[in-house]
Amino acid sequence: MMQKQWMDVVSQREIATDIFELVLQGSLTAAMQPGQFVHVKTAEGDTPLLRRPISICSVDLEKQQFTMLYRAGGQGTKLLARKRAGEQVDVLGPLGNGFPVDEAHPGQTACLVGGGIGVPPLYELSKQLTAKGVRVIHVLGFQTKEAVFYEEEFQSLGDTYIATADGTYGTAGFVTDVLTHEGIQFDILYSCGPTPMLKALEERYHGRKAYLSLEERMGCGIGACFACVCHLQNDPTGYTYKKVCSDGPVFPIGEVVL
Amino acid sequence: MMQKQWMDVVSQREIATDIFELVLQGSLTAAMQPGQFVHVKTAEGDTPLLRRPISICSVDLEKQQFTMLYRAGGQGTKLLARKRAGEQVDVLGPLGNGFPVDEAHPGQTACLVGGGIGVPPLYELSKQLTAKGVRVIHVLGFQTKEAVFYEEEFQSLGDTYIATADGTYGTAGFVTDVLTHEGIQFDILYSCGPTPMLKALEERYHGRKAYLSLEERMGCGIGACFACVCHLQNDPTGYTYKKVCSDGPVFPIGEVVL
Amino acid sequence: MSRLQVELPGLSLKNPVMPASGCFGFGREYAKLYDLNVLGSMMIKATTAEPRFGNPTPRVAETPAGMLNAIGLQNPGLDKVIGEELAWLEQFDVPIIANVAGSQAEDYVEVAREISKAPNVHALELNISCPNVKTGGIAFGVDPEMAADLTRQVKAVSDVPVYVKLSPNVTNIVAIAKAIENAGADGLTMINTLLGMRLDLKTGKPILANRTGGLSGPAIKPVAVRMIYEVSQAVNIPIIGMGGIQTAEDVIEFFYAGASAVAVGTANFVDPFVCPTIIEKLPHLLDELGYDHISDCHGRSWKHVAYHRA
Amino acid sequence: MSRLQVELPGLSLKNPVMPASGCFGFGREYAKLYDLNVLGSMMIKATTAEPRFGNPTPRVAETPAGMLNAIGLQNPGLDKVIGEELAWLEQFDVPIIANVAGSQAEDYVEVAREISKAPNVHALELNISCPNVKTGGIAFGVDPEMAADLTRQVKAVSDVPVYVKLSPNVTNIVAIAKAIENAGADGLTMINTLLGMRLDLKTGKPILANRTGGLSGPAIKPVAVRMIYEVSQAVNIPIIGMGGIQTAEDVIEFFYAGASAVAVGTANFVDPFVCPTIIEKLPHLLDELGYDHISDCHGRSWKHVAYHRA
Ligand SMILES: Cc1cc2nc3c(=O)[nH]c(=O)nc-3n(C[C@H](O)[C@H](O)[C@H](O)COP(=O)(O)OP(=O)(O)OC[C@H]3O[C@@H](n4cnc5c(N)ncnc54)[C@H](O)[C@@H]3O)c2cc1C
Ligand SMILES: Cc1cc2nc3c(=O)[nH]c(=O)nc-3n(C[C@H](O)[C@H](O)[C@H](O)COP(=O)(O)OP(=O)(O)OC[C@H]3O[C@@H](n4cnc5c(N)ncnc54)[C@H](O)[C@@H]3O)c2cc1C
Ligand SMILES: Cc1cc2nc3c(=O)[nH]c(=O)nc-3n(C[C@H](O)[C@H](O)[C@H](O)COP(=O)(O)O)c2cc1C
Ligand SMILES: Cc1cc2nc3c(=O)[nH]c(=O)nc-3n(C[C@H](O)[C@H](O)[C@H](O)COP(=O)(O)O)c2cc1C
Ligand code: FES
Ligand code: FES
Repeated sequence: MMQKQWMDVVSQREIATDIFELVLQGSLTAAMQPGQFVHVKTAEGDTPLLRRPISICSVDLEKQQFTMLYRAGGQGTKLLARKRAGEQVDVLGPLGNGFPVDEAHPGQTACLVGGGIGVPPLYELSKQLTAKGVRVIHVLGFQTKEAVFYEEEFQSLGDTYIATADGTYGTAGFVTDVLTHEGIQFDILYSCGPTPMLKALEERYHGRKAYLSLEERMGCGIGACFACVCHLQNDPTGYTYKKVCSDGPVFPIGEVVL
Repeated sequence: MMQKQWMDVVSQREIATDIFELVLQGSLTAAMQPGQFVHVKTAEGDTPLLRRPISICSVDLEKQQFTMLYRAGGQGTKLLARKRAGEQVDVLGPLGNGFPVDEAHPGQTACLVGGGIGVPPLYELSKQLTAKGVRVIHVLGFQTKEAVFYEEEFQSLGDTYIATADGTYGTAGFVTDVLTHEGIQFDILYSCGPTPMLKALEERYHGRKAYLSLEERMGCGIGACFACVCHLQNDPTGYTYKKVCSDGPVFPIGEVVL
Repeated sequence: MSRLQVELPGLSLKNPVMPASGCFGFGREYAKLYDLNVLGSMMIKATTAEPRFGNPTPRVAETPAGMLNAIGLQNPGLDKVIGEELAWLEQFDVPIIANVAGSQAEDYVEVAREISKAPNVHALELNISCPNVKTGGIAFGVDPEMAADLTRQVKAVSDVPVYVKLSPNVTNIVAIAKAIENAGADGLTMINTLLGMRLDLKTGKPILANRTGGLSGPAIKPVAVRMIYEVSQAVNIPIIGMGGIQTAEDVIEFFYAGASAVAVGTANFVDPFVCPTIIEKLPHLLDELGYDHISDCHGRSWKHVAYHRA
Repeated sequence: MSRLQVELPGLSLKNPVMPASGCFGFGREYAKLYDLNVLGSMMIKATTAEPRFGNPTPRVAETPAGMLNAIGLQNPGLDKVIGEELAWLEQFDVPIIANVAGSQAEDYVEVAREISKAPNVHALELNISCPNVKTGGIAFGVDPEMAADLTRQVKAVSDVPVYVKLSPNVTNIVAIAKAIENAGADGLTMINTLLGMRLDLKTGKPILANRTGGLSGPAIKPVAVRMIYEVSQAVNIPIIGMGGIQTAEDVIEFFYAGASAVAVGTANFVDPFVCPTIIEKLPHLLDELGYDHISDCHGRSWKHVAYHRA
């Protein structure tokens, strides 16, 4: 269950421009599912005040360690990027409902589509899917060559296609271009990335078996503050909603308004 | 001249309960005088926001190092106490006007009276006085035995009397009790410590050659914000003033209202 | 633990610490983290007559030592709050303060009448200070007469004591507080959020979809302390203080200022265990400071008024 | 550097960044640290007709991401400010904005008349928002009519354009801004400090000898941005914005909100080089964001008003 814990920094390194890989250790890892996230206090004291939601990228249950990958872009993530082995980080988690691994069956093909900083949660998902005998195809989109990360890691689990928006690496364009050009077929699709990407997938695969992970600005991260709500697509009353933090961040395609 | 500099932490250690000795290195040391202070940003970011004024305790011009002793009591000083060798500290200084070493002449006796966290600036003063052949007597007051620091350091420069308010070490009582009981005589007196102590000295040594170092809450630390003003004792108009940060913190006895 | 016991109109509190409205939902999420029975009370999320979705997202933005929110009073509506949320909360031995909101006086009156009948609702908190809705809310809170009138109407239909929540976005908070006291309010809660805004560096647009939002968190603490200090000396009804409280030390500062109990809002997001942590720390802090009872701290800052005003 | 050039009534500024009144004295101390000629302008410490000592100490206290001050308008008085401070400042090629204060209208009028004759004073800033004096100051700033009346009187005797400095401690800042505009003000400066207070944990007493003080620094930035956003869309005179600015990014946010120039206060205490640092950074930031000129940022947040109000 969800806990608040001071976790030990095992390691931290920059794996692409401004993209950091942070490995943390603590018992909180026991309950982690792919697609769930943690809520991290990046500094003691009042600035920055709020926690930062970061996805779980991979879990090592035996070592009680998990990895997160994040972009050091703003005030909080930049501070987090300074943490070194031996220091501790205040983590609340695991939070939310992750990707349903059970929905993919051995022998089936799962397509995992990630965009930018939405790529990380797909890694643990892919590990768990392949472990149970699901064939995985990864389609990962990035801005530019320098922003690409974890290509080899994904490659070792299944076919991996990279797209870059500026064409400096892999297919020039978006993940949808890869999906089209490569004529990728699948039984189930999982995705995480920017909203425009999710919208494009929704248009394309409406009615298919697919799960999308959403992002929204958060307060509490646990479902109490109503910061992160989204509308339901099928909503006659206009006031039903889901909370991205506690009902999501993963929703079946077509359930909520993107 | 006054500069703002990221200085290197050479060492930091706790020398008495909550009292830390921090040694910093940088070219800013070149201009330092005993009784001056530095204005320290104890953390990056907005909390705590303001700098902290801390006295210069001793200077090593050759090594470009200086030492400060401070009590880790509040938010800022507690953060400062966490700094380790290899890290850097944002220092503005040296600031203010220190103790006039020139006013004591070789062969004369100087009495240095310090109270609690007012003791540190007397150390560099004592070093410079003894170096020029002035005999020094130290009378240092603390709350309790665990709060006593730098006794040996002062002892190595001249007679050193300790008073503790709770009588757990040295003379029981205040520095004034030591001055009375030991019948201490001097040509010139220098003091730094809590206002009640300074007031007691002022009453006692009114008209003598003496210099008192004051404390006041500060904003800018350089004379621009008018946070730290004090009245002049001889003030027919009622609106003349001195700024503790830039006119002081050391004033001749009788000049300003304590 | 009787050192923390506090008696207020309608509220016999085992301790003076409670989560602030809107920062704790209806308690369900925090109940997964700790036993809610430790809480002195609980201010539940604003309830309106009809269900509300609230404002579009983004609804929160961070600011130096604070945050902006523009939730817009999202809630499942009166019936569900009574039937589901308050019913669920009955399992806890915690008196509930129900936060009442609306677009017009009739809405407030309806919610107050119905919700005050719930057995575990021991007091109402009239939210006339929400800055994030287009009608109602803050409009009632910035005008002494409107505030008084609404207080009177709600008081007339309520089965439990009525506290009114003050907005800090006013020139003269004392005048409004007095008007509300004269209208029969049993207590005041203060402060709600300060109106603020943040713009996105890249686009120039407001970060909040609602453009402006309510500023809360440590940043506003000095404003809250000042207002409680002023109001507590001008009225004879108790004040539940809030605005930036994060620690037991902050609680003492609010008591010194003139609060008789306190609520913790934004800090719950920073540390979900903040309320139990404060409650546990308080007796030790009272020891350190030399007070027998938390109420000994009440209004200590007042004593110096005469001196300084001389 | 013409990318930063800004033209305001009375003020031709090489860049839109200046120290805020009371946070830079008369420039002498900062002149020891850097060449004041880099500054766009300078708002000097409030000047009153007679010399003032101000309030007893302590005069400052720290708060989360902010500070309280209760200096109480200490200054050497009109004659010395003109004869010594402004005369000294003539060595710099920096147009001065003189901050004018007083206890009653006549005081303001006298200071305005005399100080506006100084050759390097290019504009006045009418301080009707100081929260730290018993008479005058904020009293003028919270009442639209009093503010308008004072503006008219000062305008009548001033040789240079008159900017009026608004207090944020009001219910309706737009109403006050409009009244001041109608009274003939040439510009507005905003915001002055928010009234706040801190109490000492050990004694329960206010930390400031004056009890309450003015809250400044990053904590108040979202309030300043919101008020500038509102006022700039309601008036046709330019606004010099201030309140928590620390970085070039903050400057852009204030321009987006509707400011035409900015002042930096508290941040000078945190980093005495903050003004030159911001000025140096601004052109690079304009490049990053893709603007030719700083004025391209002006009022960018407004465009979204219609959309969101729909
Ligand atoms: C469920 C979820 C999982 C996420 N997983 C990852 C991940 O694995 N790796 C990664 O790099 N990023 C992830 N993000 C985005 C990440 O939360 C933001 O990049 C981060 O909060 C920005 O913080 P900052 O300090 O860099 O920026 P600041 O600009 O200082 O942030 C200011 C405020 O805005 C919020 N904020 C800013 N951008 C975002 C955003 N895109 N989404 C949500 N809140 C935002 C911050 O949380 C903070 O409250 C995830 C977001 C969500 C909601
Ligand atoms: C000229 C001068 C020299 C000093 N030299 C030393 C020294 O050598 N060693 C040492 O331990 N202390 C010294 N002090 C006192 C030291 O500045 C304070 O103890 C320190 O600022 C407290 O900061 P904090 O973060 O612990 O407390 P906080 O409570 O977090 O401080 C809050 C605010 O109050 C101010 N403040 C609190 N106490 C004092 C105080 N006693 N004097 C001035 N400002 C205060 C802080 O600077 C800050 O702005 C000196 C003070 C002055 C004015
Ligand atoms: C996300 C959020 C939602 C809030 N919702 C409400 C609400 O529904 N009703 C209300 O009276 N106050 C609401 N408030 C205001 C808080 O109850 C409280 O008055 C304010 O946040 C100041 O306290 P704090 O600084 O401890 O958060 C809300 C505050 C936040 C941050
Ligand atoms: C120590 C101090 C003294 C001030 N003195 C004055 C003053 O004399 N006149 C004035 O109009 N504003 C004065 N102010 C207000 C500032 O000019 C400014 O409006 C306010 O501090 C907000 O900006 P900031 O957050 O950048 O400090 C003072 C502020 C501080 C902190
Ligand atoms: S972040 Fe608070 S409800 Fe989702
Ligand atoms: S601290 Fe600013 S004038 Fe002394």
